[in-house]
Amino acid sequence: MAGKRILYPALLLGGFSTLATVLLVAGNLVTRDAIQERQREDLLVSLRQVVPESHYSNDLLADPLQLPGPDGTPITIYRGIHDGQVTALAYPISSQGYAGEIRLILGLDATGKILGVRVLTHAETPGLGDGIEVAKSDWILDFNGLSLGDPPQEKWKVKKDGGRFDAFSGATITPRAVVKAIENGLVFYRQQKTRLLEAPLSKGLPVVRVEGALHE
Amino acid sequence: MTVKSPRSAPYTHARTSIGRTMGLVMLALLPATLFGFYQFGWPAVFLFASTLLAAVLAEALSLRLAGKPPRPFLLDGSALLTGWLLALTLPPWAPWWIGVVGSLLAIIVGKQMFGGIGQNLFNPAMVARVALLISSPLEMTLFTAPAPLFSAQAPGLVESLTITFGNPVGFDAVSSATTLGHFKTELGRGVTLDQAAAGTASLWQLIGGEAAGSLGETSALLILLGGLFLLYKRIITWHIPLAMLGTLALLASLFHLLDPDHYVGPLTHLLSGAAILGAFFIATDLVTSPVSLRGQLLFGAGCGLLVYVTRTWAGYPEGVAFAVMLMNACTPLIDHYLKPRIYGRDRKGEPLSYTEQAEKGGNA
Amino acid sequence: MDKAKKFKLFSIRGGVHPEDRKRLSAEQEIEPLPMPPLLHIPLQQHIGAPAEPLVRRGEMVKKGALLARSQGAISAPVHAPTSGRIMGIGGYPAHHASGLSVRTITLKPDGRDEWIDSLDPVAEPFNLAPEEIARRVAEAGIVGMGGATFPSAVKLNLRQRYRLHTLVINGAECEPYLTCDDRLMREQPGQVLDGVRLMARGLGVERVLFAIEDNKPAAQQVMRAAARVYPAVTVVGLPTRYPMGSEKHLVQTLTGRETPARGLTAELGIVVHNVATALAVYEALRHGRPLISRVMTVSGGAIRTPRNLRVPLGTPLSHLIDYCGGFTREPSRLISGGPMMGQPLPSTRVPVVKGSNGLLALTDEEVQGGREMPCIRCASCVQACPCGLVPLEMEAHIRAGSLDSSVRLGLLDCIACGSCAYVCPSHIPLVHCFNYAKGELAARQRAQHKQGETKRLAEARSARMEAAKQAKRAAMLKRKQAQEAKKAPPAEAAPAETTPAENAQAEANP
Amino acid sequence: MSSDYRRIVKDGIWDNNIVFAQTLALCPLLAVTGTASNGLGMGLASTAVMVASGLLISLLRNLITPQVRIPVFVLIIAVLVTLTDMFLNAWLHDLHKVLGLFIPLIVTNCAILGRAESFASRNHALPALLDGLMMGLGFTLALVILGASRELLGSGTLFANAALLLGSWARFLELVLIPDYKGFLLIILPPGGFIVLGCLLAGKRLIDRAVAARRRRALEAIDTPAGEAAR
Amino acid sequence: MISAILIITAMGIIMGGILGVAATYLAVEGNPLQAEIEGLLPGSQCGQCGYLGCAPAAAAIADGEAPVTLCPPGGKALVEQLAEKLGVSVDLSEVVEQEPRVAFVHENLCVGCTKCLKRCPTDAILGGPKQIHAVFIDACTGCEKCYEVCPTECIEMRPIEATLQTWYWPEPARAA
Amino acid sequence: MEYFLIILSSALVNNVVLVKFLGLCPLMGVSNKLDSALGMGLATTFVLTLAAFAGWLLEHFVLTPLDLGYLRILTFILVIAVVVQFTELAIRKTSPALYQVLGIFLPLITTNCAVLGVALLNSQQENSLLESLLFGFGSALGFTLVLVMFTGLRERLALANVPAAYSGAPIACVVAGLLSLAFMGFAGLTTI
Ligand SMILES: Cc1cc2nc3c(=O)[nH]c(=O)nc-3n(C[C@H](O)[C@H](O)[C@H](O)COP(=O)(O)O)c2cc1C
Ligand SMILES: Cc1cc2nc3c(=O)[nH]c(=O)nc-3n(C[C@H](O)[C@H](O)[C@H](O)COP(=O)(O)O)c2cc1C
Ligand SMILES: Cc1cc2nc3c(=O)[nH]c(=O)nc-3n(C[C@H](O)[C@H](O)[C@H](O)COP(=O)(O)O)c2cc1C
Ligand SMILES: Cc1cc2nc3c(=O)[nH]c(=O)nc-3n(C[C@H](O)[C@H](O)[C@H](O)CO)c2cc1C
Ligand code: SF4
Ligand code: SF4
Ligand code: SF4
Ligand code: SF4
Ligand code: FES
Repeated sequence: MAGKRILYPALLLGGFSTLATVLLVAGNLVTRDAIQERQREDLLVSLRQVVPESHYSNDLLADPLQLPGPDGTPITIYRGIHDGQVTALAYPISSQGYAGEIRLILGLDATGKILGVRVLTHAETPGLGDGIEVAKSDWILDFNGLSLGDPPQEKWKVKKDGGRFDAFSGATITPRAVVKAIENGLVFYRQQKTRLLEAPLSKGLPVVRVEGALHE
Repeated sequence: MTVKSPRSAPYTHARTSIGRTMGLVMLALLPATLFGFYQFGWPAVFLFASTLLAAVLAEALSLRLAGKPPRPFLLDGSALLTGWLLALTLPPWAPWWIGVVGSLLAIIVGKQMFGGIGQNLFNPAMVARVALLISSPLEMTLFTAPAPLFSAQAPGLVESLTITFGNPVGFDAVSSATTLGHFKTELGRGVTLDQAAAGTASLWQLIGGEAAGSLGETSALLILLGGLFLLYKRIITWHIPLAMLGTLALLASLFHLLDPDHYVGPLTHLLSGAAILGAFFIATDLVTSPVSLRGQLLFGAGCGLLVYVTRTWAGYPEGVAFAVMLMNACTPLIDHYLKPRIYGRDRKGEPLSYTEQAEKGGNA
Repeated sequence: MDKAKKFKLFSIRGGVHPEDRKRLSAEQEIEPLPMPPLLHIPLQQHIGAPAEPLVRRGEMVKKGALLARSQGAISAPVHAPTSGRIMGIGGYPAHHASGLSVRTITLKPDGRDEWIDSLDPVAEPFNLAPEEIARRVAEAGIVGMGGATFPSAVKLNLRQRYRLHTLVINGAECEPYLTCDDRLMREQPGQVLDGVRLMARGLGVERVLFAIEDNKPAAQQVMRAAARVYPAVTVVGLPTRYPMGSEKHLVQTLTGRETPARGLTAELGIVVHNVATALAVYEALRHGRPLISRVMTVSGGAIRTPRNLRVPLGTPLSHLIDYCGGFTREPSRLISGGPMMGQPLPSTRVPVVKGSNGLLALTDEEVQGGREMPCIRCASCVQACPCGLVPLEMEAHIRAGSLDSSVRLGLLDCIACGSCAYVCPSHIPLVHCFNYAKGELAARQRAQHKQGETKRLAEARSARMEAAKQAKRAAMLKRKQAQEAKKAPPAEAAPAETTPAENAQAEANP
Repeated sequence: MSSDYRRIVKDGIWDNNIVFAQTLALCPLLAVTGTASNGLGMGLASTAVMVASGLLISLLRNLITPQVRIPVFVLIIAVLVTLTDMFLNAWLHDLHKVLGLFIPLIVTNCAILGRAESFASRNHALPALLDGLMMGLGFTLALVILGASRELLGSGTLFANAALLLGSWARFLELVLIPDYKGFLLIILPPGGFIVLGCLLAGKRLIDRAVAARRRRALEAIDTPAGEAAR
Repeated sequence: MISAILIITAMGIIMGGILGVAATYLAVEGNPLQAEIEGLLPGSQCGQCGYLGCAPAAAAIADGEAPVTLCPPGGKALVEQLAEKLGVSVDLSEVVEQEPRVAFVHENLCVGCTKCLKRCPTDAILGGPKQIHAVFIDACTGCEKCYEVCPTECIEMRPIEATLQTWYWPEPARAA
Repeated sequence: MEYFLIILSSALVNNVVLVKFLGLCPLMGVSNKLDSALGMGLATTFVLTLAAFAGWLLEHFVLTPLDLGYLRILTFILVIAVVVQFTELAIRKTSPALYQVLGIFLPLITTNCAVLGVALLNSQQENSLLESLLFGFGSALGFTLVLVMFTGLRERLALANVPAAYSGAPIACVVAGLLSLAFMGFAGLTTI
C-alpha cells in the first residue's frame, strides 16, 4: 500500500521529467543554429558601430584574438583586415562609474586613432549620467579621431581635473569614468601594438559566445 | 441640567494643542530661516514662499477630497511646518517647481494618502526631499555659495525672480559644492583628506553659516539654539538628538582616528550637512518617531549610524533624509518591542513578585 | 530636628502638574450645612453588595438609626442622618454618571435632629481588641472616603492575611480644587490623629506614615505639631504632583517599592487610608456615631462662594449649591469629585453619598475643552502615565475594536488617573475610551460566564433528549421484537434503516 | 453555461483581476512596466503561457496525484516558458531582444501556478483555456495601464519603442505627449512603480464603488413608483 | 543529449519518491484547529450562523470556508478571538454587534401551550401545561426559538436593562 | 570583507524585494502579523539558501559539464518545487499553527520569484559555492528584513485612519514604494 503511494508519484514525476526534457532537447536541436546565427548578427551590428565597414573587407568575427586585457582578465579582440593587413581593431573596455560598471566597446584603426566608442551597458542615473549613450547625446562621438598623443596623455581628463573633456553639469563622475576607460584602452593598444597588429596566420572559428546584453 | 452623552474625566486640560506645538517649532526655526534669507538673498525667499504656499494649498485640496473640515486641520499648522522644513532642505536657488513638486509629494504622497496628520508612517518632508533628490539630482545637488543680501555679489530682485521662476543663465558659474559633497567627490577620486580639505569651509564658517548649502544646513549655531528652545519648551525630549549626534560623533571620531587620511573628523560631520537640523527638527518628528524614551534612544542611534554609513560609504554625500526614512520604517518595530515597563510588572509583563527578594531598599 | 527632613522619598514615573486652584476654597472653614427638607439615602454608596432596608414607609426614625444592613462580606450598612419620617423606599436617580436610578430611602427630617438612645461610645478604645475595632467600624458603615468607597473594615481585617507593618495616611489630596481633607487636618488634627492611631491599632501595625503634599504647608505644620508626641507617627511632606494620592504611587514614593500588578499594597505590608476615613473611625469609636455626614468642597468658577461644608448624607446637591449662593453663570460641567477623576452628574437632584468629596461647577475656561484631533503620537501621554502604559496604542486598539490587544498592552493596569488625557494636545478622550473598554470587557466576561452556564444547560438538555430518545427506541425495539416474535420472518436491516428517519421526527416533534 | 463563461471573462478581466483584485504577479508587473510597450509584450507572452498551461493542466489533471501536483505543474510551465524563449529567440529575434530578459520571469509569475492550482486543475479543458486567456488578458491590461501611467508621468511618452516590439506598423502608437518634458524619474524607478500601482489599485476601488452606487440607485429608482421618484 | 534525458528523469523519479515518502510518513490526520475553534464558539447550537450547530460552523471556519464573523451571538469578542487564532485581520469596527436580548413572556397572553418550553435549547423557560410561563433571564441566550413558535405571540425579545452594576461608559465615536 | 560585502549588497543595496522586484506577492499577502512575517521569513530563508546550494550543485555537476544551459530553468524550478513541498509537509506536521498562518503562501514559495531569481542570478554571475550560499542567504535576509519592517508598518496602518480608497493593498503599495525610496540611500554602498 505504502509502496504504491510512493512508487506512483515517483514514476509520475519521473515520466513528466522525461517528457519535459525530451521536449526541450528537441526544441534546442531545432532552434540552436538559428539562435547562434542571430547572436552573431547582433555582435556584428555593435561592432560595425565602432568600426565603419569601409575599413576592412573580412568577416570581423572570423578571427578573434584573446589577450590579457588591461586588468589582467582575458579580453576578445576583433580585427578588421584589408589586403592581409590589420586595419581595424575593436575590443571591450570598462571602468567603474557612478553606480556600477560602465562597459564600452572601443574601435581603433591600425594607428591607434579612435574610430568609434559606444556604451554597451551602464547603470548611471537616468537624466544625469546617461548622456554617454548616443541615443541621449552626442557627447561620446567627440572621441572619434582622437588618440593617445592627440591630446597628450595628461590631457585625457575631464576639464574639472585639468583635462580637455567636457562633463555633464552636475555629473562629473560618469564622464571621468568613461574618459578613464578609453585612456586605459588606448594604453592597452600602445602596449600590445605589435601583437594586435600581427596578421592572422590562420582562420579560426567564429566566437559566438558573447553576452546577450551586448546589445542595448 | 443633564448630561446627554456622558464623557468621563478629566474635566480640565493642560494648555496644549497641535497648533501650539507646531507654532513653537516654527518659532524655533525662525532665526535660522531669517539668517538663511539674509545669506542667500531673494531667490531663497521666493523658493521658501512657493514651497509653503504649495504645501498649504495641497493640504487644503486633500482635505476637501477627503471630506474633512478644512479649518481645524489647516489651522493646526502641520502642513505649513512640513513645507517649512522641506524648504529648509532645498538648495536655496533651486527653481520654484522643485519646491512646489516637493510640497505636493510631501503633503499628498507623504501624508494625506495615509489619512492626514498623525497617520503617516514616514516623515513627509523627507519623503519629498528623497523623491526630489532621486528625480531631479541635477537641481537638487546644485548649491551656491552664500551671497548676503545687499552685498555686491547678491542678485537683484529681478535677477532673483529669473533664478527662481525663469530660466537662469550663467547660473553654473556661481555653483559651489557643499562641504560634504566636496569631500565625497574628492575622496571618491582617491585624494587624501588634507588635500581635499583645502577647498572647503572652515569649521568657523560652518558654525556661522558661511558655507554653501541649504537654508537648514547653514548656521549650525542658530539651528542648535532653536533645538535647545524646543527642548526647553518640552516639545521634544533630549533622547533622539543626543543619541543621533552622539552616535555620529562617536563613529566619526573612531574612523578618523583609525585613518585620518580618508575619514572626515567628527566636528565636520556634526557641523556640516543637515546633522543638527535633522537631529533636533527632523528625526524628532513626533508622528514618525518611537514613543518610548528607550525607543527614542535606539531610533536616534540608528539615525546617527545610518547617516554616517551613507555619508561615508554610500553614493550620496548626505544621508540624513535616508537615515530618517529608514528609521521611520523601523519605528513600529521599535514601538512594538521597546515598551515602557508597566507599573507593578517586570519587563516581560509578569506581575512583580517580592517573595524571593526580601526587603531591598526602602524605608521599611 | 525635623523628622520629615530625614525621610527619604523615592521618585515615581510620570504624573502631571495641573493648576491646583485650591485657593478658591482653601481658606473657607468647614461649615455645617443646614438640614434640607428631604434626604434621599441610596442603599448603595459603596463598592460591593447593596444594603438591605430594615425600615418601612411611614416609620419614624432617629438620627443614627440603622436604615439598612449590610449584605454579605463586602458591603456596608446605611444609617439615618437625622431624625424624621421614612417617606418611601424606591428608585431615585443615583449619584452616578449614568443617571440610572437606584433603590433609595427618602427621609423627611422632623427638625429635632435627635440621636438614637443606643449610642455606644467607648471610653478607652485603645483597649479594644483589633477584631472589635474592625467590627465597630463595619457597624458604623464606614467606607473609604478617599473616593474608592471600599468598606474600611475589610481593609482593617487584612492583617489576617498579610504581615502588615505600616499604615499610610493619605493626605495628599492631589486633585485640583478639593480642600476638604486639608481643612479637616487643619481644623481637627487631634481627632484625625486619634482615628489614625485607632486604625493602626486595628491593623496591628507599629508605624504610621502621615503623608501630606507640600502644597498644604499649614496642614503639614498642624499635623506635625499634633503628632510630635507619638513617635510611631511620622508626618511626611510629599512633592506636589498628580497623582501622588494614588495609593500605589504613594507607597512607592514612601518606600521605593512597587505594588505587584493587580495586587494590593498589603502585599508590601502596607495599608493606605484616607484622612476623612480616620476621622470617621474616631467618631465611630469615641462617640459611637455611625457615618452619616461628610465634609465636601463645593467649588469651581461657576459657584458664587466656594465653601467647605459638613453635609448630611442624602442631601440633594441643589441644596448645597443654593447654600453657596448658586451659580454665577451656567456651568459647563457639573462634577462630583475632582476634575481629574470625578464623575459628571446627570442633575443637581442627586444626593450626597459617602464617597462624595467635592462638588464642582466648572466654566468653559476651566475645562479647557478642545476639538478632538487625530493622535499625533507626541508621546506626552506616555511620559505622563504614572503606570508606564502607552495610552495612545491602547486607545487605537480600542477604537479599532480589538479589546484583547489593549488588555495585552496593559489596559487593566490603568488606574484611570486621567494624566494622559490631561496632557493630550489632540484632546483625545483617552480615559473615556479606557473606561468604555473596561466596561465592555466586564460585560463580555459576564456574557462569557452566562455562555458557559447556558452551554452547560444546552448540553444537559441534549443529553436528556438523547436519553429519552434512547429509551423510546429501546421501547420501540422491544415492541417490535415482541411483534416479530409473533410474526415469522425476521428482517435485520429494516429497523436500522428506519431509525434515522424516526430520529429526525423525534427531533422535530418531541 | 454561457453565463458561466461570461463570469469567467468578467472575473479574469476585472472582478478577480490577477493584479487589481488578487495582488499577485506583482514582480513581473513592476519589473517591466517602465513603458507601456514592455508591458504589452510581457502581457502577451504571459497570456500565451497561461493559456497553454491552463489547457495542458486541465487535460492532465486526473493523472496527477496530490503529492507531486505542484512539481508537475511547474515542470509544465517551465517547459512552456523555455520553449517560448527558444522559439522567440530563433525566429522573432527582435521581439526577443526586447522581452528576452523578462521571459524567464514568467516561470515565477505566481499567478500562473495560482490559476493552475485553483482553476485549471479543477475544471474542464474549455473553461480552463478561457480562464487562462482571460486572466492573461486581465494581466496584460494591468501591465499596459501601469506601463502607460508610468511612462506618461515619468517620461512624457506613450508606447515608446512599440515598433521594436510589434513591427513597424505599430509606429503610430508611439506618442510623445508632453514634448520637452524633462521626465519625472521617480516614477520610472522602483519606488514610483509601487506608488503608481497603489494609486491604480485605489482607482479601481473607486470605480467599483461608483458602479455599485449607480446600480443601487438604478434599483432604487425601479423600486420607487414613478410619481414618487419625480417628486 | 541522452545523458540529459537520463539524468533529469532520474532526478524526477528520486524527487517524486521523496515526496511520496514524505506525504506518506508526514501525513496529518484531522484538523486540530477545528476542535480549538469549537471550544471558542458559544455552543448554544442556535443555528443563526446558517450551519446546523457550532461543530459544523467550527469545521467551516477551520477550512476557511466561513468568515470569522459568522456567529452573531458570539459578538465582537468572538470575532477577535477567532481572528487571532487564524491569523487573519478583520476590521472589527465594522462588525455590527447586536444588542443582547432576552425573551419576555407577556403573562396576559400566554396560554400555557408549552411549545416554547420544548424548543428552548437551554431550558430557560419555566412553566407547565396550562400555566403561565416565565423566562429565567440568566439562562436565556436570546436565540428567538421560543419567539418563533409561540402561537399567541406572547413572547417579546427585549434588550437587557442596564443597572448600576452593569452600566458602563458608551463607546467613543471614531475621530474625524 | 569581500564576503561581508556580498551579504551587505544582497541584503541592503540590491535588496531582492525593493530593488530587484522579486518576492512581492508574499510581501503583500503575508504581512499582517509580526509573528507570521517572521515565520514566513524563516521558511523563505531556509528554502532560498537551500535553493542556492542546489542550484550551484546542478550548475556545476550537470548543466555546465553537459552544456545543458537551456535546461537550467527546468531543473532549478523542479528542485525548488520539491524542496518547498517537502518543507510544507514538514511544517504542517510539526507546527499546525504556523501552517495555518502561512496558509496558501507556503506552496507559493515555489513561485516566490526570489527563490528562482536568486538561483538564476547565482549561475549568471558564476558565483562560487560559498558566494552562492552567501548571496542566497543575504538575499533571504534582505527579504526577511523587508518583510518584518513592512509588517510592522502595516500593523500600524491597520490602526490608522487611511482613506477608504487607499486602505489595504493600495496603501501597502505606497508604503512599499516609500520603503524602496528609503533603501535607495544604500545605493553605492558596496562600489567604493
Ligand atoms: C541621485 C543622484 C544621482 C547621481 N548620479 C550621478 C551619475 O549618474 N553620474 C555622475 O557622474 N554623478 C552622479 N551623481 C553625483 C553628483 O551629481 C555629484 O555631485 C557630481 O557627480 C559631482 O560632480 P560635479 O563636480 O559636477 O558637481 C548623482 C548624485 C545624485 C544625488
Ligand atoms: C481583601 C481586599 C480585597 C480588595 N479587592 C479589591 C479589588 O478587587 N478591587 C479594588 O479596586 N479594590 C480592592 N480592594 C481595595 C483596595 O485596597 C483599595 O482600597 C482600592 O483598590 C481603592 O484604591 P484606589 O482608590 O487607589 O483605586 C480590596 C481590599 C481588600 C482588603
Ligand atoms: C489617581 C488617584 C488619585 C488619588 N488621589 C487621592 C487623594 O488625593 N487622596 C486620597 O485620600 N485618596 C486618593 N486616591 C485614592 C487612594 O488610592 C486610596 O484609595 C485611598 O487613599 C484609600 O483610602 P480609603 O480607603 O480610606 O479611602 C487616589 C486614587 C487614584 C487612583
Ligand atoms: C518637533 C517636530 C518636528 C517635526 N518635524 C517634521 C519633519 O521633519 N517633517 C515634517 O514633514 N513634519 C514635521 N513636523 C510636523 C508634523 O509632525 C508633520 O507634519 C506630521 O508628520 C504630519 O502628519 C514636526 C513637528 C514637530 C512638533
Ligand atoms: S489614565 Fe491610565 S493610561 Fe492614562 S495616565 Fe492614568 S494610568 Fe496611564
Ligand atoms: S498625548 Fe494625545 S496626541 Fe499625544 S501621543 Fe498621546 S494620544 Fe496621541
Ligand atoms: S451562530 Fe454561533 S452559537 Fe449559534 S450555532 Fe452558529 S456557531 Fe453556534
Ligand atoms: S430566546 Fe427563548 S428559546 Fe432562546 S434561550 Fe431564550 S427563552 Fe430559550
Ligand atoms: S510574481 Fe513574484 S512573488 Fe508573485
